[in-house]
Amino acid sequence: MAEIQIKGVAKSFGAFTALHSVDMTISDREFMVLLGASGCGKTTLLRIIAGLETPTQGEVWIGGRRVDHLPPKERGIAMVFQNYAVFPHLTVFENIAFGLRMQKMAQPEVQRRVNRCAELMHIEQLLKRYSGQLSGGQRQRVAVARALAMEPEVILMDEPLSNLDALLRLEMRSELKGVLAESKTTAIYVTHDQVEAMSLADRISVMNGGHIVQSADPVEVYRNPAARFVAGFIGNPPMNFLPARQTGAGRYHVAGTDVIGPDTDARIEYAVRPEDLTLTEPGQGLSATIRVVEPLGAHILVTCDVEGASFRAIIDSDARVKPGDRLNLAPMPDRVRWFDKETGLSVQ
Amino acid sequence: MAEIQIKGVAKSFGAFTALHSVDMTISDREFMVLLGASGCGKTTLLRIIAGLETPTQGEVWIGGRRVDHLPPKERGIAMVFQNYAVFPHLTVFENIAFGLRMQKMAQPEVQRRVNRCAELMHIEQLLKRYSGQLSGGQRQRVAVARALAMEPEVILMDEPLSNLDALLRLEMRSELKGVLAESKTTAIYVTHDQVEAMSLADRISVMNGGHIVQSADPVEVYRNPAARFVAGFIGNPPMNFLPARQTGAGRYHVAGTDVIGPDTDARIEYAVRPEDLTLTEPGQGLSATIRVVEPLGAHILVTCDVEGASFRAIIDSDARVKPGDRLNLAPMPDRVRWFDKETGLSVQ
Amino acid sequence: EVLFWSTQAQPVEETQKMRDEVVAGFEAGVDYQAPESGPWLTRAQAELSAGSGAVGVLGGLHGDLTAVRGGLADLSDIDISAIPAELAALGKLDTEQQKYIPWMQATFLMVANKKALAYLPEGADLNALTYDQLIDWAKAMAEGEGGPKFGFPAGPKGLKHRFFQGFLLPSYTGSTVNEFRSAEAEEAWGKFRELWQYANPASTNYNFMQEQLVNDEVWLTFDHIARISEAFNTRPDDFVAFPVPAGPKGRGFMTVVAGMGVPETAPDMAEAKALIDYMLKPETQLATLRATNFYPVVSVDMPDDVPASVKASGPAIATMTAAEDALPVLLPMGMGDLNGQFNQVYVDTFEQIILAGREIRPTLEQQAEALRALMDEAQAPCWLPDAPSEGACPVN
Amino acid sequence: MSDTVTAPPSVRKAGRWVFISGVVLLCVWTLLPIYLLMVNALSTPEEVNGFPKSFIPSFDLTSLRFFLEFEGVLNALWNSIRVAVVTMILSIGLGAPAGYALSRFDFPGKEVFRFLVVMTRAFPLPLLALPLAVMFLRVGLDDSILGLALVHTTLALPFAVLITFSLFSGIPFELEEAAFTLGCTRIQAFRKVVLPLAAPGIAASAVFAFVISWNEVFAAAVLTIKNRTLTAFLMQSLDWSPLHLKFAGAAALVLPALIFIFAVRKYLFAMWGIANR
Amino acid sequence: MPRYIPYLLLLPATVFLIIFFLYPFTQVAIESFTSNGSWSLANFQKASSHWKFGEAFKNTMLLAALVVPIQLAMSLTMATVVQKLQKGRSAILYIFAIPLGISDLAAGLIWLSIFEQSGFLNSILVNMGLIEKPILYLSYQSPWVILFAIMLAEIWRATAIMMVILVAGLGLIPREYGEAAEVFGATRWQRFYKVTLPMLRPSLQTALILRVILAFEVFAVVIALGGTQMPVLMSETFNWQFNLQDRGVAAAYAMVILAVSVVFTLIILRALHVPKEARS
Ligand SMILES: Nc1ncnc2c1ncn2[C@@H]1O[C@H](COP(=O)(O)OP(=O)(O)OP(=O)(O)O)[C@@H](O)[C@H]1O
Ligand SMILES: Nc1ncnc2c1ncn2[C@@H]1O[C@H](COP(=O)(O)OP(=O)(O)OP(=O)(O)O)[C@@H](O)[C@H]1O
Ligand SMILES: [Mg+2]
Ligand SMILES: [Mg+2]
Repeated sequence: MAEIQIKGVAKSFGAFTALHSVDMTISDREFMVLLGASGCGKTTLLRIIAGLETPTQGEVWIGGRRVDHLPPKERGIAMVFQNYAVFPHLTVFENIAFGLRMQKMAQPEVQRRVNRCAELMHIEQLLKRYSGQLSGGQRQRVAVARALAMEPEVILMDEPLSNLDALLRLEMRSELKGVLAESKTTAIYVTHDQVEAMSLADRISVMNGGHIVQSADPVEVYRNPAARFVAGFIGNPPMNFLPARQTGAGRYHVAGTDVIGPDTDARIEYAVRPEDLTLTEPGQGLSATIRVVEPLGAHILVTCDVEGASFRAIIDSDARVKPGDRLNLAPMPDRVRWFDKETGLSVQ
Repeated sequence: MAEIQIKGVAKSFGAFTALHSVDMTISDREFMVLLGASGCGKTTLLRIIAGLETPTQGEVWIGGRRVDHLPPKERGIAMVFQNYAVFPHLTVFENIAFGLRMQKMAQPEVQRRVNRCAELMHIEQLLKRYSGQLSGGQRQRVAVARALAMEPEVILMDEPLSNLDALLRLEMRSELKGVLAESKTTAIYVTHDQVEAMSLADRISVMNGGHIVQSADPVEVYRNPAARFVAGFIGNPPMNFLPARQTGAGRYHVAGTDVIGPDTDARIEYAVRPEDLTLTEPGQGLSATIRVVEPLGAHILVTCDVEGASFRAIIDSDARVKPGDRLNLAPMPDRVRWFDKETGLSVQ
Repeated sequence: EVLFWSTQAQPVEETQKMRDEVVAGFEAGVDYQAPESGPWLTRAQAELSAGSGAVGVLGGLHGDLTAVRGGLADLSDIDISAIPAELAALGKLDTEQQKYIPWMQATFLMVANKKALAYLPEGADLNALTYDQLIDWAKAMAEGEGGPKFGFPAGPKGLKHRFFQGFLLPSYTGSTVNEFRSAEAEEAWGKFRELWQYANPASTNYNFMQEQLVNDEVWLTFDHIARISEAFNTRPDDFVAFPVPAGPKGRGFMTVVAGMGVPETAPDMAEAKALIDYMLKPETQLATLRATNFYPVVSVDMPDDVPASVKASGPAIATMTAAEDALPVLLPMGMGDLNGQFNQVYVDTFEQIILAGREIRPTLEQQAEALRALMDEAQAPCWLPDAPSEGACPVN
Repeated sequence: MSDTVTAPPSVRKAGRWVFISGVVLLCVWTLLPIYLLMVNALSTPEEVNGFPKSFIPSFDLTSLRFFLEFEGVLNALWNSIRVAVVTMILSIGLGAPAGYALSRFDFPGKEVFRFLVVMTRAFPLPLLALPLAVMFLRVGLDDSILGLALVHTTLALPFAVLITFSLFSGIPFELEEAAFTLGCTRIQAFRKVVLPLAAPGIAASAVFAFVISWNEVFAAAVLTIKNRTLTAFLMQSLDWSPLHLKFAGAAALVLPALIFIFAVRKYLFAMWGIANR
Repeated sequence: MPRYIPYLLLLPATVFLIIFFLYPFTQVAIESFTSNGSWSLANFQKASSHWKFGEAFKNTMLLAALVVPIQLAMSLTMATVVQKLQKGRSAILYIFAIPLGISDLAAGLIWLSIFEQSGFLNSILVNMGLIEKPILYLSYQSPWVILFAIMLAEIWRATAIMMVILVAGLGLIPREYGEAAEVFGATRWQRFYKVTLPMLRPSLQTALILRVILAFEVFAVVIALGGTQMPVLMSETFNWQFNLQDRGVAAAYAMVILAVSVVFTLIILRALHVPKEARS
């Protein structure tokens, strides 16, 4: 049982508040992904859970035990550090074995575990090297292997795959998920790669400026962002926002067309994902002027002007378009979302 | 004029050869992206260009001048290090100003440039902090700003945005491209993010095990990979490969259907990108059994069994599928590629 | 200005007095420097081998000057008629030339805290003490006070070797060198071992007995007069000085001499000699006595206002030298470079017999060999109290 | 769910107390002897020789004043400072580049050099003083601040090399590389990056060089006549002086050294908390 | 980077040491190997056959063996303490560094004033009524007490330099490694032993070599507290040079000190060697 409960945890560095009263529960065996802008406090939160940082306020419980005052070693955790922290004075093998040696594990078992984790991370041929002889991505994989070898109850991973190429990442990602599921580990995983987040997470928590903004399953977060921040943050590129002018109860005027929206008094915004747009006939949908065209492989990303606002759409790369062209973009109706202009919260 | 020419550059660390005779030309003002698996020698190549590593063999020319024997300072370059190398004893401001101070630039100009680059990287409110007080992503941005402030002829960037969230990355990416274009800088950019590579690059060079495998414009690399390695490396997820049995001149049998292919004697493989597949009627296309379903937001990634081989497809997330379902996948015909089984090279 | 490079008057207070009260009167000016013997010797040797230097006058004990005799200029042209001839002869350092001019002299005395007198053995006369009485005295005191009150300067800088060479051995054997391993010598060491039982064990750290006298750690001791002066000067009424004890062969005592030489590299030979002349003036010699507690080498009239230490030691020395059984001993002569090693033989004997507790006879045999080897090497003829010899002074 | 708390705050508090008392103990251990020295230096001669001794000084300045009124004390102090500063500059100036070379380059002869440099310190100086003095007398360096500083540098240099070597080794080369790409020459990179980061190490070897020079007696006594250093001035004759003067002299010597260490102590910590993360 | 750069950097120090060390050293070394103008080992024979040689050698080694490990432990403790402190760090560092400024002559004097019969130790014991009469500690009859006093004085005097070097070295170890160790279950002690110490090796090496070499040259403190009771190699060197005035034998003694230092330095260099690859 390794449920993690974070109760009203706050952290200030001098005058700067990195975390504002965070509440969060990660159930046993859950794979929780933390997403958030750079500097929003993800690392700080992990460090508090690990016991490397003392919270200014609040409590941390792991597996029903209050742990704030316990040293990291008694919390049953392992961690992958954002900057690896691979020991330079130890070989890769000894790095991975480090935690096991601390537990005075027998050599054959150490050997077995190290080899297994090294294989998992594709670094089995590097076991004799020192960290100074590794590339960035190799070092990062050592850091991950070191944490996995511990087979901890809780694993905290701070952007563990950020320096790997897409292919390896894809592979590592599914290996990770498999291994962690098998060992019934509760995981908190920080990433900035949304594909990774979507594909790994049982649940995604989105952080912003030291707050948790939404905590839900991946599809929900993607489809129904609880706040404008989440909508503008998740998705690559993220949702487009357009001002909406109310023309009647539940009726709005957006970028030249009339749309049906929620019946509310608040000033609200119209939002749609770039991939939820299709090209349509002139006269229909939102009319846009292309500014930039970026090829993405199978698709192209066009950045356009819609009523003076910047607006992105992803269309099939077969469409031969160039900057200056005019497009008509029709949103899929059930994919349109609305946000309160003041509170930033989603409006149904 | 800052054309970079790399002529037969090789590098060994003891018995290990990290680079095998690399030849490459990056034209003046070109934005070249280096892609490659972790540990394939990207950083090593950059370090050789920068003058931080002496090549075991070969020559490096920048702007028509042979520079192998010159110290980094005389090569007119700036570099963003994979692990930042932000000076811990200087504030963010002084870090960014570091290179300018070396040039004895006047204080107002220093101030102007630092502020500009800091704004560009969204770190203007951190100028007084020390690196120990920054998050990973913030540190990385300082490293980028420091290189940009130099306004060098050549800028070398080693995974400069790897620790940033998608949104910020998107923004930084286009800012970077704009700034570098404006200042007419020749850029080499290492990334493992293919979207980034596609959207930034004038040209992409794909490396593998110390060799340059393909060097071409992004669409070309994506659409017409020169080698199986590139095909299997680029794309997220990458191309699918299926064995093809020749049934006649230019006729092949692939996963239960007959296909027309190149007329060659070599044993070749059939390849198609996951996103170049559409759902079709039973009886048509490749028949597949779903093993894993991963939501990606607008789409879902399904991993299937096709004749015992693993096969991935990206389909619209509206398709309600679950593991165990049988699918029929039709490849877009002009998107099918063929590779020689022996040499791994593309076959037309 | 003449640089007076001297091993004497090293205690800072004495150095200061030398500067302020003794050499200040020399017109050309004097820079009086009193380094430790290590730097003193190193610099002297360095200047001699470099062939140039700053030192005008070298001051030191007989032994110090012996070490640099090769580089000392001949001072025969200085008028030394006021100095007793046998003293002046020491300054020839076994050459034809006057290598150094005697500067001042001193000897060793016994000192007792007045509290110690209560334990003086019956029938013993302070002015005619014997070694046996000294032992009884030290014993009585140790028993009466619950701890040894006799002290002996056996520290690293203590002048213990002089005690053996000039006092203990001659008193028992009538000789310093000849009878080194005789039965009498064996007896002498046995007596000393007896006495040592009642000596404060900290004696091996004692260099200047005045410190232990002043802080009452020691009530009865033997030392160089310059090294007990402070006791009399700080607590004039608490101590008495008296002659050294006598043994079967008499009351052996040794006079030590300090001298002044001029290195051949002296920057201004004439001025250096002038300084030596000045140092020999009776007034200067008196001032030197006040400063250092070393006695003049020329005859002077003692004024009444001399320091307490001089007042105390003067009569004791007079009594000692005039005693019926007085047995004067000279400083080693002709030992040259081996002076130090000659002293070391006596120190080694002491350390082995007394401190390490080895047997007396074998130790004496062994050290006698060492002594003989030294005498052979130096080819030094005997000096008082040993009878003059042809060639190297023999160790019987 | 249980509320068991394995290490209650009281235990942590106890640990804290153990720590604090340990620190206090260590402080007492270093300070007490100094205090006793000061007690002796500030007592009357009678008190210094008396028993039992008082642990509170009577603040009698006779002994100290004896030294302070010594003719030329100020001059000697000034000489000492000059010699020590020159020694410091020379040993860092010559030693730091060597330490840097040893920490940053791999070249044939490196280990041998390091070893030989260390070995120069394993030979007793008093024996070297004679040939050195002869040399100095011949070339006219005798009795000069520079001459003495050169000898002291011989003593301090091996340590400067060794200390700077070990500390430069602790600074990631990568930071320097970053500086190279930002337009620094090696020297500039050293000055702007390595030096500030190595400040504590440089300060340590500077303090050490200073202290070595400050406390060195033998060479000072041989090589200086008119330009005596304070140590040669006071210390050479302390062994022969009465106790109270010994203590006063020792105190007079120790004090300036303590002031110096106090002055540079902040450099020992220069980059603390910044370099550390 | 041009190949000659490291040599260029070593040049000033090398030239300096050749002039001011190697030149005089050669003269002394030659002196040790010559006797009456011809090559011989007579000086070494004379030195080693003297009855004090063995004792001096033994005492020197014994002192080093007793003092250095304790100093190592203490300096590590002090450095760690200093690093741990949040408040008053620079004050404590200063206090710990104080003995650095104290010459060995002064240190000997200070400890003598504590241990001598009428010294501070006896004063306090008498004042507290624990003893009636002052005890004699530094007697030739109790060499172990003398040894102990010398040990204390040496430890007190010369731990600071090690501490300062280690403090500086500790400051350069990035905190992240300690944190990583902590997360991977290392106890305080393990963290120290498995991470801090190995990463501190260069500084440890320096501190140890420095300390051991100086330990073989102990002199003033030993003389102050032990008188002639505790001959050490250095005091014998002095004795032969200045009292017995046999420069050849003194030079031979110095060569012995050098040889011993060479051996121990090599051992330390070997034991604390950091492979090139393992440097950060
Ligand atoms: N000092 C060294 N000794 C031995 N091998 C080394 C050394 N430095 C790098 N290598 C090896 O050289 C290869 C290339 O390293 P490089 O850092 O260039 O990789 P990279 O392409 O930048 O990888 P990544 O994307 O993981 O950063 C790697 O396999 C690495 O292990
Ligand atoms: N020691 C410190 N002093 C002051 N501010 C700090 C300190 N450490 C972190 N911060 C600030 O706290 C905030 C949260 O930092 P944290 O490292 O948790 O960010 P993060 O979410 O991990 O970001 P990234 O994705 O860039 O790594 C940042 O804005 C950072 O600047
Ligand atoms: Mg972070
Ligand atoms: Mg790399």
